[in-house]
Amino acid sequence: MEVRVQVEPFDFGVEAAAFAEGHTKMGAVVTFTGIVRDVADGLDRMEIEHYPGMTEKALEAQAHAAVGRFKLGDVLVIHRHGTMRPGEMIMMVATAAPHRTDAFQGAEFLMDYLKSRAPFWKKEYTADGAEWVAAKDEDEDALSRW
Amino acid sequence: MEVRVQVEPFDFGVEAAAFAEGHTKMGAVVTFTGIVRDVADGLDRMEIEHYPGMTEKALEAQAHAAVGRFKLGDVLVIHRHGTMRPGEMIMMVATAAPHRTDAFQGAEFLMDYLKSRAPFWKKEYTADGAEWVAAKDEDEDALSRW
Amino acid sequence: MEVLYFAWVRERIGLPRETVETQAATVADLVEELKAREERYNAAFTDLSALRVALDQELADFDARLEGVREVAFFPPMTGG
Amino acid sequence: MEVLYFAWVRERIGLPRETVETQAATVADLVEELKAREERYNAAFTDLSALRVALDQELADFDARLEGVREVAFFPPMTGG
Repeated sequence: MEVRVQVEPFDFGVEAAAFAEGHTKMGAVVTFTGIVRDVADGLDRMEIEHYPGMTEKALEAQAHAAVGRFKLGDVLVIHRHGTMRPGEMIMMVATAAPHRTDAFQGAEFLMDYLKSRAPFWKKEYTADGAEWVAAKDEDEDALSRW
Repeated sequence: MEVRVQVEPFDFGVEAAAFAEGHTKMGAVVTFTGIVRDVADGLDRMEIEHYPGMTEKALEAQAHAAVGRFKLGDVLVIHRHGTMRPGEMIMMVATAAPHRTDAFQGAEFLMDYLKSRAPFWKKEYTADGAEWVAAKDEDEDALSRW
Repeated sequence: MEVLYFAWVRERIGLPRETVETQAATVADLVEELKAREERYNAAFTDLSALRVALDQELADFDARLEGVREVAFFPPMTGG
Repeated sequence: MEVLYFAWVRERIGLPRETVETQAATVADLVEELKAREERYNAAFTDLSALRVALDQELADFDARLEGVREVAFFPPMTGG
């Protein structure tokens, strides 16, 4: 199990391959990657603020919860903060499990918690100015299924 | 959208990274990788037989169905046949979507169809001999949710 | 008509494909014709609920009609992924 | 007690953290004390339903007690992922 919070970009291909390799007891690996999306009016950049200390604790607690709840053999969470441009990767999670359902559910569970319970805040900068991204009701609602 | 059926191993990291890159309209990328799992009594190898012609058609139809059903911007399916050892990757799917729910559901939908509706048959070779892998009721049942 | 066999159906019948001259109206009729031929076909087609069939590379039912069909394939439930 | 502010709460109050001397029993009491201080606190704490609070880096409620707490953080709903 590994959790990383960092400013630097990560190499998704290298991380995904390293995670998937050598798991001869695990038949299923799922990855999720979040990418900065260009918005309708043209996004210049996104800035992500976080709460150093609490972020790492929250991500580790969420990863432990996922392992305890699903039959997961391994979990990886990488989340960046700082400045990112459209097309850049913000974060990734990966799960390994003997069976595909656990791998998928573990990754979805992690993402739902990460969206609303990990202390990150996104601010979008466009030609019109800067705006904090509002939390979505659907993200809060997504937690109720677990 | 791309579907590949091949004997050769694929490089998961390279494929995953190439798929995820350059999707500035897609905020979410999900990958699933199936790996040959070591079984309790020691697996020597797995051999996968398929139905050339029908396999490609079935996978393309399933990829099209996923794109039509979820808000997917792109789909990749790679499935090997022939001989594979424990730890080797059998197949992968990848989905890209503006939102994470579509990316996850598209990948799960593809996997559920691929498990029971793509013409592949697995045979496991152990010290005790060879045995065809039986289809699981739960895999057939998984289709009913779509 | 080309008839294809996969996985343990292929192993029991002992060949991957053959050309069959038949007037069978449906898949079920074709299965009966094959079973009447030799024991190895009988062994392969004992339990139709354990088998699947594709007509011209599309999944079909055992009561599907064969008119115009060029390729019939018999195989066990698929185990992809 | 260390009090931290993030995202637009930090922007409205104008600083990321400060040390506050307080006898407030609960988070809600602390919020009232801060609001009474200066308009910028009032602007940040107008609508508590739009805010979240963490005590010693664990999410908590506004009626949670502050006894033994060293670090209080106020911020809007999180937008990770």
